[in-house]
Amino acid sequence: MTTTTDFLLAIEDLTVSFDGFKAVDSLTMYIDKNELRVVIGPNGAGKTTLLDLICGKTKSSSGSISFKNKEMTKMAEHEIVRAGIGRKFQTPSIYENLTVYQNLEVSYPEGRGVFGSLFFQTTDEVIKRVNEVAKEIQLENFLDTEAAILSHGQKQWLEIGMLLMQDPELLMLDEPVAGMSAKERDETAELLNRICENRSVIVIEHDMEFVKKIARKVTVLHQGKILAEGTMEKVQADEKVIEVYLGH
Amino acid sequence: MSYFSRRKFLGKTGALLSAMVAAGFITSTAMAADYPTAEVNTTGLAVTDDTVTVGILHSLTGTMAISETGAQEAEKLAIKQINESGGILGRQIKIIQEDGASDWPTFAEKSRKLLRNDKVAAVFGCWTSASRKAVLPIFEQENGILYYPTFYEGLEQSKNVIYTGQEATQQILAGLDWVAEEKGAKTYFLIGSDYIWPRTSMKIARIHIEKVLGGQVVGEEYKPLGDTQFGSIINRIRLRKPDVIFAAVVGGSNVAWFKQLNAAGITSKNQTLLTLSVTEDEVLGIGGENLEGFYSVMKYFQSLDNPNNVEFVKAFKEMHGADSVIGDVTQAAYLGPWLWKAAVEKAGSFDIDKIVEVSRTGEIELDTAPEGYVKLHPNHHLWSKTRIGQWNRDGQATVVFESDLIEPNPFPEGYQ
Amino acid sequence: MNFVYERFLGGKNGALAIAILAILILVIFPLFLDAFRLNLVGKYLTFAFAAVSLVLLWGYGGILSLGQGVFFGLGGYAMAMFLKLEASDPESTKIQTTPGIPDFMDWNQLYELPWFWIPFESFTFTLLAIILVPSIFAFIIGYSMFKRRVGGVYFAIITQVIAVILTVLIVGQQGYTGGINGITDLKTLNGWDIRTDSAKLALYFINALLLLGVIMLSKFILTSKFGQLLLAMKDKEDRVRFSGYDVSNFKIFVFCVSAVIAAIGGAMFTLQVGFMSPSFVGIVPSIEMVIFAAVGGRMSLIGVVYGTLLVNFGKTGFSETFPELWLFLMGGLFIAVVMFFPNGLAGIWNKYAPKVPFLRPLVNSSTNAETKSAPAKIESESTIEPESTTEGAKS
Amino acid sequence: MGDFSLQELTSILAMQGFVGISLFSVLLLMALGLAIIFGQMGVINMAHGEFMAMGAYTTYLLSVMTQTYFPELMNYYFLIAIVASFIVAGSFGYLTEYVLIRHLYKRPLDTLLATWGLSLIMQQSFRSFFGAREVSPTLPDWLMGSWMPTDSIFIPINGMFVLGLTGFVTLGVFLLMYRSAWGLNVRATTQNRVMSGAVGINTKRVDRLTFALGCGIAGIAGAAFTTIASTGPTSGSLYIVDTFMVVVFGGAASLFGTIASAFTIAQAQSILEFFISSSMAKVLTLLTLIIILMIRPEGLFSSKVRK
Repeated sequence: MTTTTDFLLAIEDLTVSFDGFKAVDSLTMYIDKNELRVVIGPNGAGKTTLLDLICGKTKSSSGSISFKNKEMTKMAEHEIVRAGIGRKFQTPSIYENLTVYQNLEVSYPEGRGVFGSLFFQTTDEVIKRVNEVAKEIQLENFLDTEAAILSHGQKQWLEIGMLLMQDPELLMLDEPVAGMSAKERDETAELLNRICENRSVIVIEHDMEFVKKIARKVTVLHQGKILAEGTMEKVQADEKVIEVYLGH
Repeated sequence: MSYFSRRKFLGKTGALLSAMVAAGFITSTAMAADYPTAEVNTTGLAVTDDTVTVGILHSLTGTMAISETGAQEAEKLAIKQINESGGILGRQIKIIQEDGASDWPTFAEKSRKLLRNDKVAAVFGCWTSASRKAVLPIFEQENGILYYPTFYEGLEQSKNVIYTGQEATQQILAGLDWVAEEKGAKTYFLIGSDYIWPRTSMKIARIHIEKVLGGQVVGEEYKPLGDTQFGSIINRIRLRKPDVIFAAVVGGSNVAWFKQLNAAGITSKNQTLLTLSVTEDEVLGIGGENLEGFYSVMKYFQSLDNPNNVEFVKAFKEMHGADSVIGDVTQAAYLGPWLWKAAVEKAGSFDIDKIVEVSRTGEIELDTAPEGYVKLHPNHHLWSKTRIGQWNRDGQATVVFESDLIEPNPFPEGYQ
Repeated sequence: MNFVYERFLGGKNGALAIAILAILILVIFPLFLDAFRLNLVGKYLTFAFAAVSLVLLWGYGGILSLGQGVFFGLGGYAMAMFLKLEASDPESTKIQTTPGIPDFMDWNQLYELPWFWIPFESFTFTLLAIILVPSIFAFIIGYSMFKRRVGGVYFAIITQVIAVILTVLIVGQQGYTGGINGITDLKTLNGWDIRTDSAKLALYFINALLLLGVIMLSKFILTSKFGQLLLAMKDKEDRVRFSGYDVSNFKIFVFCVSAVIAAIGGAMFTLQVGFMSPSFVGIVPSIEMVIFAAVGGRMSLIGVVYGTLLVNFGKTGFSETFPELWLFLMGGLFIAVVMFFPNGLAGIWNKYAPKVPFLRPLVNSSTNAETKSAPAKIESESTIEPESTTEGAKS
Repeated sequence: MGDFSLQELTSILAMQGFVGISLFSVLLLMALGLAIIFGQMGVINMAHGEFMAMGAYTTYLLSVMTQTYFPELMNYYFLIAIVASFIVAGSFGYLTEYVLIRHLYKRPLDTLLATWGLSLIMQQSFRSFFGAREVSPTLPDWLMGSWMPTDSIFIPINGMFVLGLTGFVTLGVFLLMYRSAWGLNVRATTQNRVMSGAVGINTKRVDRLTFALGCGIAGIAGAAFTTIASTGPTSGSLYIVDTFMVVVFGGAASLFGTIASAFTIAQAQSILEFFISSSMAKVLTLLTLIIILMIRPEGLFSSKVRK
């Protein structure tokens, strides 16, 4: 049923309803390779639900999600991840009682089966990769720190780092700068611009200043539907968008 | 009964015991001198020149504490009385009490401790078949002797156990004969808790009803232990309309069974019911009003009118409180220490093998038992009478039938 | 060798802790306890298997099973069935209607051995059954629960209900199982009389060595990436899932391993105590096993062995002197551990031993140094409630 | 067999129907308190059975006192006993929440263990103060016997009484939870604890009172069950597993779910029991429940809520 496309991710006619309420309603959206897409929209627009649907946390009622021309809607979460989709949650979701090093090591995409994990060995390659990623997220000096005592911003980065360990082709970030200081925001924007060079990234964000820093193409969601799509300037000029979201 | 009164009691008897030992010192040494320790104890039991140690092993905690309380109280009374009358071979009896905690492995553990570490000369204890089965290999291995008080399913005869309660045929057959004859019963409904004793008892009952009495079993039901819903079974009873309900329900289920039976309108006015599992102890929980007019078949009832029993009841109430009651097992437990005393004195020794030897002669007897004259059969069970009591509202039974002495037959031919 | 040292013993500290435990149970107890007490300790150590299994499952996996007695019982019953058949030779059962079958079958009008008993005439089959039956059973339960993401309180209650079902079944089908009395009067193992003092001594050592082996195996599991993932799951299950791991497989595996460990304990129990009964299958023994683990420290493989020993010595000691007080003490102990010392003895040791100079070298060793992580906190359990219980919608 | 009339069969059928309803009322009365607590705080109270036994012992004490001091009031004491049981068990529940439960809200599994410890202590306390033997409160005459709508139908009065009481308590709980300001607070706290706190609901107080209410209802159940079953130190534990199943099967936080679940389980059990042995009926019922729960882990009667 899915049409073959060149898009990395093709979402077509996707709907999910909870007791009749359609959180995402006949949504169609395409993401290119190496694209950075920002999704904005008022509360309740269906942004997080959309990410939930893509990564398999919520099962769709109808429609299709095709990733590299492979249907994702019937796949289990871990299979979707292994196919190359990584997802960061709204609140930092890291293992508080492990060190930064362990957080990253655990995310290394080998030894993912039960027996694989039992006999998994920390090779030089693993250590090298952990150090690379730690440097990328500016936590190279915190490797032995228990994750629980990191600052909020550092936790957000650590989670992004855990995703980078898996080198996903599509990275989905749910409000990555929520609760960050201005400086941290800037650094995060740089980080995002760096990491989207060889992968696609979907970012959900509220902070318009931040969006402006990173956005190339923006999708505006409202009541589970796409309200507008295009460059930041185009979207900001859109009447409907101003009415429901930007205006007041 | 309660924690506090038991503590009080322990203190009291403690004081009593020491006073008695002091007072009886001269007579007991004089007697003990006739039986030098080296001669009466050749196997290293806990016997000194003036004391002998025994074990009491019942559940003081857990679900079985309900039933076993009376038994251990009776054993303590008997031992106290024996001590007051000069002890045994001139020696005062000392008690080591262990708690089986209603847990069979704990019984096994404690019995091993009593036999192996404490070297007790005899153990009075156990209540359920399961606990007895758990300790049996240990008594045989360590060569100890156990006086077991409960009426039980039979099918067992160990050199190391003296069974002071009735085995199944003694209790059941006489009861069924009576109900067939007196009530003209033809159809029977059997109901019990789901474990070995009721099942074995009902097996014997069924064979007796069908083969000997020419009656018919119209239903046989077992309820899981602890189950409290009897509505469905009561309806099935209504459907089958038996002349007699023959019941062996135990524990908490027993209370629910009689309460719900009564509420469903099945009372002694319209139904004959004979039970194997209600003694005066159970009546406390069930309530006399729910039992009124129904029959129990037992070898002993507290209301037995004979001088031995009157004295026993008086002594028991003095020791354990005026409102305590005495059931069949309590009385059987009371016999334990006395039977042991008789055997030891006849053997002139505390050695287990010698006690077993004289027990096998069939000549150990008691004239003073509250239930009346009893005699130990070579198969380690007691000859005893079987009685049928009809319950009154006040929780006491009126004995309406008494058999002759019945021979114990733990492996009944034709009933297996 | 280094691999073994690091992974099975847990490095220097871990090796030291295991060595101390080994000396205690292999040398000190046998030297200083009489045969009766040593046999008791042997019995306690069989419960320690169940406690160790709960460290994996509950301490690390965050999955509370209130039905560990089921597996203890399955192992115990498998062994008991073999021993009972050996004890029921036609010669010693000749007074029965049908000689050659276990006595309780004869009492229940069975005239031949039921089909599922027949394989237990083989010792090899029995040993296999002790491992396989519990793991298959655990697999079925685990698969159907964890694939549906049932966890937390729900899982605890369902395992408890399974314990009830099995108990009712064993008690109700007494012709096949021995009913409430259990399977008793076990005598020999392949002709070797297990009731003698020398046999009991030998069994004690076999049991102790097996326990140490199981602890080392568990250590291997916990020091692996698998162990780290368990901790990670307990903390943030979704993160693990969205890092590409099939979370349910890990849970099923750890549940099966814990089932087998408990079953080995059960089999050793039967051998040392000489019988098996449904009173080890039900709710109460299952929860007691949790108590042992909680008191010892749910995160410490070594700690729970001490916890098991302590609680059981307490139980025996107290019930010899103050039987009534025992339940008060046990209940109170349990509440206290849960409220004030969630890491149990191991946690207390961790906290106070550093203050005593000569104990300092030992600290960390006998505690939760299973993974390379800092002592894991007892977080709010990763209660994977069924979906509907998570309220509120995010969009 | 075979020699009974159609009328008798109908009567049996009617009475068997009542057996199911009666079991339903017993299960529901036990489960209500547990469900309220579980729904509100996600806590399974393992000592629930002991709170029930506390109600039963309160009834027993009142029965003894009435018989000793006011024998002429024997007909009425039972009604007072129900209220007293509620108050005694409820107050103790309040205390328990204060001393024990509130420290453990973030650790539901630990609450399960702590309340198990509490149940051990409570059982032993009963044994120490009331003795190990079972006790039986003397029931007023009007609770004895059965009602006969026809010659051959006997409906136990105590069964009807428990049924009526269950209906009354259920209605009370419904009104309290769904029609009172306090119930609104409770439901708000269940939905969103942080937000409720922010809008001025004293969530701690709500928790404490909910726990007390749940325990109090267990006390009422205890009083009611003295009419049909035994009162002993371990009586409470006889019901506990069935009660858990009702609550889990019914799904959390739903009064209707609890009612429907109790009804289903009771009917299944009593119908099966009429045809096969009680042990097997129990095994089959529990097994079926577990299998259904595997297929629908959120409980049979809870509606799907979006996540």
